[in-house]
Amino acid sequence: MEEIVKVPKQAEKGSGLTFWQRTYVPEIVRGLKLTAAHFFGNLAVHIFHLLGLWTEHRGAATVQYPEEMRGYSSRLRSLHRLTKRADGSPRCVACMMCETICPASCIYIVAAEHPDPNIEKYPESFDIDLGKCVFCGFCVEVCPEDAIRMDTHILDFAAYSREEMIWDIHRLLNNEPRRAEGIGQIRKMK
Amino acid sequence: MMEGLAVAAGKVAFSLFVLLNFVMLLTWAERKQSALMQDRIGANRASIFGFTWLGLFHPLADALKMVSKEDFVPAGANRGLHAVAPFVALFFALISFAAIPFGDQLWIGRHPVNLQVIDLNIGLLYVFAAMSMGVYGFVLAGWASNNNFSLLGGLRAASQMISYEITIGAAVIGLVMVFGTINLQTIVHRQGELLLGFLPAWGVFYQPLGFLLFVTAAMAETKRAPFDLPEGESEIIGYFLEYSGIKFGMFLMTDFVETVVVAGLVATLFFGGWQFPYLYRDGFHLPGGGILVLSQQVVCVIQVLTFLSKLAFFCWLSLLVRWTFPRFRYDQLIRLGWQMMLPLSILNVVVTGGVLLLLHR
Amino acid sequence: MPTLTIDGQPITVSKGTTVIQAAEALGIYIPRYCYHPGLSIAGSCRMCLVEIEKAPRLEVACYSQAADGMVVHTITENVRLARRSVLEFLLSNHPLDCPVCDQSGECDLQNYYMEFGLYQSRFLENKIKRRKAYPIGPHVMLDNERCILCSRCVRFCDEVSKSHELGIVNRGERSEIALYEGRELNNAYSGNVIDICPVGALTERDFRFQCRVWYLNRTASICPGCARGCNIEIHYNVLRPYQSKGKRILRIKPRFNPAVNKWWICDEGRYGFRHIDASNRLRECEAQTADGVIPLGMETALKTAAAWIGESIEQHGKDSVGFFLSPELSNEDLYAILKLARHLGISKIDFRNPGEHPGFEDNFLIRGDKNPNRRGCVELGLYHRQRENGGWMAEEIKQGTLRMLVAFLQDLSLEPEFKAALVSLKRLIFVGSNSNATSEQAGLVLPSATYAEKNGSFTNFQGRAQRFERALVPLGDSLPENELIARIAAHFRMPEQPFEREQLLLDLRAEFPFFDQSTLDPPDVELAYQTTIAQREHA
Amino acid sequence: MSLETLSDQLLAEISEILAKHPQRRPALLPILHACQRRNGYISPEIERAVAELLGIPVIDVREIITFYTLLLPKPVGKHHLQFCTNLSCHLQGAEESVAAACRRLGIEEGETTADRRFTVTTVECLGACDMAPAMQVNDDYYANMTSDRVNELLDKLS
Repeated sequence: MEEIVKVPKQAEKGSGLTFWQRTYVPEIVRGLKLTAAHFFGNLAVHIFHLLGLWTEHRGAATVQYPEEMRGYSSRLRSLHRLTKRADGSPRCVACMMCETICPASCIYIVAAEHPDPNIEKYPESFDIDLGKCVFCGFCVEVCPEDAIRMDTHILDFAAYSREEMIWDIHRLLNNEPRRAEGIGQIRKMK
Repeated sequence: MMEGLAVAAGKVAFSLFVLLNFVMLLTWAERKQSALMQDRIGANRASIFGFTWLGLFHPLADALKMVSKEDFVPAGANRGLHAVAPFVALFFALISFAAIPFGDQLWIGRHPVNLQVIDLNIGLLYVFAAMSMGVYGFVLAGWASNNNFSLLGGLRAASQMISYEITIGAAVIGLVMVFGTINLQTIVHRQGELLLGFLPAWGVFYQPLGFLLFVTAAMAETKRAPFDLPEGESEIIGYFLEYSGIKFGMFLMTDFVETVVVAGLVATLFFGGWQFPYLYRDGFHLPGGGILVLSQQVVCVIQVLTFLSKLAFFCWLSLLVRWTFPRFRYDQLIRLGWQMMLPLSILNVVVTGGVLLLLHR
Repeated sequence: MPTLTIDGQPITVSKGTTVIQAAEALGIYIPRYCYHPGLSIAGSCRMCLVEIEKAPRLEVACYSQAADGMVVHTITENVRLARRSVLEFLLSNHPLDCPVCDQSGECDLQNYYMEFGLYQSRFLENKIKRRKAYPIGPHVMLDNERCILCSRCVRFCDEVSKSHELGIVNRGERSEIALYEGRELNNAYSGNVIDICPVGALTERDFRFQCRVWYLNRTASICPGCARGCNIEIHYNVLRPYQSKGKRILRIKPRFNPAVNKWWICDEGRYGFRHIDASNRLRECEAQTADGVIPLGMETALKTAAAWIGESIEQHGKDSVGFFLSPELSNEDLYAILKLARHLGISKIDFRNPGEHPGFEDNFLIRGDKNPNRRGCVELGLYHRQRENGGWMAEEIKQGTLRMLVAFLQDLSLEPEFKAALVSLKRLIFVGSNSNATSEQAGLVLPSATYAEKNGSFTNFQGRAQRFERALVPLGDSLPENELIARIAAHFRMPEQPFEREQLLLDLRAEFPFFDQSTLDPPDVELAYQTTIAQREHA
Repeated sequence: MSLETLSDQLLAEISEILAKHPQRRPALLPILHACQRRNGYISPEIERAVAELLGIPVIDVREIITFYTLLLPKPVGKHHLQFCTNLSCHLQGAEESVAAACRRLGIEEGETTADRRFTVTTVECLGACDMAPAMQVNDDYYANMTSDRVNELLDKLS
């Protein structure tokens, strides 16, 4: 059974337009009607909001960041954090896998000897240059210790200088994840 | 003599006050209106002591920003013309508003004051002349910037002006033939009459085609979307590419001033200017026969408010059009001007002339 | 002379050759842990199992002798299965702590597991815990958990260093490498056990956590530690300076050369690279003035040096200038100096003679003569045995006939007669890489590059001239000696061309036929054993 | 660390063993057995003396001693109780008898009592699966050991 599908070959100039459409005027009026309807509709909603009525209906699709934020997907790659062991020390063993895989070369680790021979190695310093980071998430994928994650949902980490964009181990360890309830749900921030 | 000067200064001040405030509000309205049309909220961040007032402080913030920004002149630019160009553009846009009447005569004591900055019997020609002078500012800006893209923008502005100026003139000829004058105040007076006993004798009823042609061409004259080819700030970039700070702001203002002027012109020519239906110098005369007597001053205030309301409405319409339709392609723009609108406007003149000839016989 | 077929390729080998060696000769690499060409055969790891036709089961390639008509298949389904199983057993008690293991990247457990391994572990039982990461000698760290008991290190200590420190104690799954109480692995060649350990059980204390091995660059070089001239590889890290705290060279590995050092190198040579990044490196030219020592630009310094030499020759004759050379200079450096001396007519050239005080020597690799290029000096005709230790120079300085000295590398004040003489010397130019007592006394100091920072060759005591390649950019302003000489020579209207490296070598060989006969081969003919494995793995 | 550690009788025995062996290294095991017989265990001093005597590295001697469980590097009590805990004995409840012995003597497995009379160790197969659970006290075998029989045995020995 062959299904016949009409494939439009090419938009032809003026094809299939009626006379009135070709004069443009009624179509222009239709367009204006549509936008004007949105205008007055939203105007009414906003006036109701000013009067404290019908507030559960949002008058605009806009999210008023940073007063409001959407919940992000749990798979979103956001600011890095280093996870901790039960005693608060970093889980990282300075194996350099993330530094090696990093396509932006933005991770700088210096390893040192740990007093506990069962841990052996720990990161003396662990810096991420967020100005260089491309947020590919390879470091998270490659980590054998689950020591680095990108699940903080923090996206606002801008700084005024390049130096401030380099996050050291203390900042990375103390990044508390910030989570919203549901994906796409808007909530007020306080 | 002194009284006359004071009165003239008052009228100029009032007219500028109205015009510039409209401009300021338009920058706000453009954002807010487009936001509402697109289910957004629009600018609402500028605040003074925590009050945002629906974003009404944004024009202030813009002005501050523009004044304080670096005034950059590119290397190799003609510094003098580069500086003069925005003034030329803005000046002619501002003075073209002078001939538009915003009310009937107001009696202060025994002195009648014509509510119009300059009462010219060639008012319409004056407005057209002043508006078309503005294009020199744009062409100068494009040329003086020493930038090929600016120059192209300036040239687009010039050719667009030429294409639509003729249609504007030709579209109004029909109206002039109907009213028999080009004095704007007289045209407004003539529109105070009634057609068929109940319909205000507004130009739009005499000249519906002329109205359409005029509105379209006038929008092209203001260089706003869908006719914003000389500017096209985000993609094709225009004559003010090399402008920054308050000079750039002046070009922006010119746009809005022209919007207001065109709105005033449309109101004056086709919608009875300051005329409120059934309102005469002594009060309302309803078609059924009811009479409401009002003092001359009250009537005057109503007239001025009527004019301002019409002005506001046509500004709103202009914004609505600007945020509804996409930009023309350049060949479409020129073809529309020369092949559609000009022949139509000439046809309009011929038909009007024929009808008038028939009626007068 | 048995002829056998390995993977379809016939080969004839001498009697007594093992299958693994025959395969190697064909360029077929058979995985192995316990087999090492420099050690006796243990046959304990069972990794080199191959299929031999008509044999009832798989055989170990390292122990099976080649026989006539033998047909060997090194890679069949059975072999793969066997290797996978061997690896599964070897890893049953391995801690899998690759993230913290310095061996990862050059570990044969990793490499072979990637090729043959059973990726999904079936091991549910608890692993045996052993002692981890403890030093067993000045250079070596032992981790018993990672050990696969291939016994290479034990055999090395028994057969090569003959010091018998290591043994395998206990039985079965409790077996582990151990030292006798109170002993430590401190023989003069202890570092080699790190190289031959196929896993991360023996790691280098000095290199520990300095850098991951895949960040290292490698350059073939020659050890300057003694007259043996062991072939080495310099492993350095310049792209990630923050990791090794500014140190550029991180370790030295031996490079296989059957005629000189085989697979081995002594610990002194292995750790003899500290002066290259030491704090006393001379980084810029210095001049002694009335206001103390001031830094000079290279151009000014060379101009001054040339002016001093020129003035001295002009005012006091050619014999008022002397060159005091060092047998640590390369053949090229020496020849460049010789050319300049001839041009200027300077004949007073001598060396310090440490041959008088020979250092520690053994009958394996370490030579008593701690200079890498004495033989080169002799062959160039610069070294005159009758003039003992340059003492005559000290004498002439005292008498005032020798007014100016250009000293290379050596600390003259170590010699008692020079120490006294230097005071009366009018002008002293010191050319060297590290500061010492002489450089502090010198009126002008020109910084020179170390062997890792230049190209050149050393002639070892056997008479082999061996080339070394530049690994690093010279530190600071320093330059190789032959370049310094060439630029001084330019001030005496000598053209630059004869000092260019290739021309210098051509001239050298033309003038001294000795160097034509000796082996001035490019150094990368053969690579160290470990590197060979790594390269084959990745080929 | 010298030959003086070895008693004269021991030395005589060693030279007898050496006479039987043309090479020295193979004589190591019989010599160590002789030392253990005379001394009860092989102390580090003896270890070193034997190495010196045979001219082999001391670590080689250590390898041998740690490899063979019958060679004891530490002193044991007068009665060395060796419980088999290999498969057959384990299935028959060898662990219980070990526990009983330890409880009775107040020591852990592998330890010696304070009065140096008893040592409890677990060993691998004694080759007496037919009489599992089996145990060996010094050179004698005991069959079918339950906790009661262990107690009986200990009563008898003490």
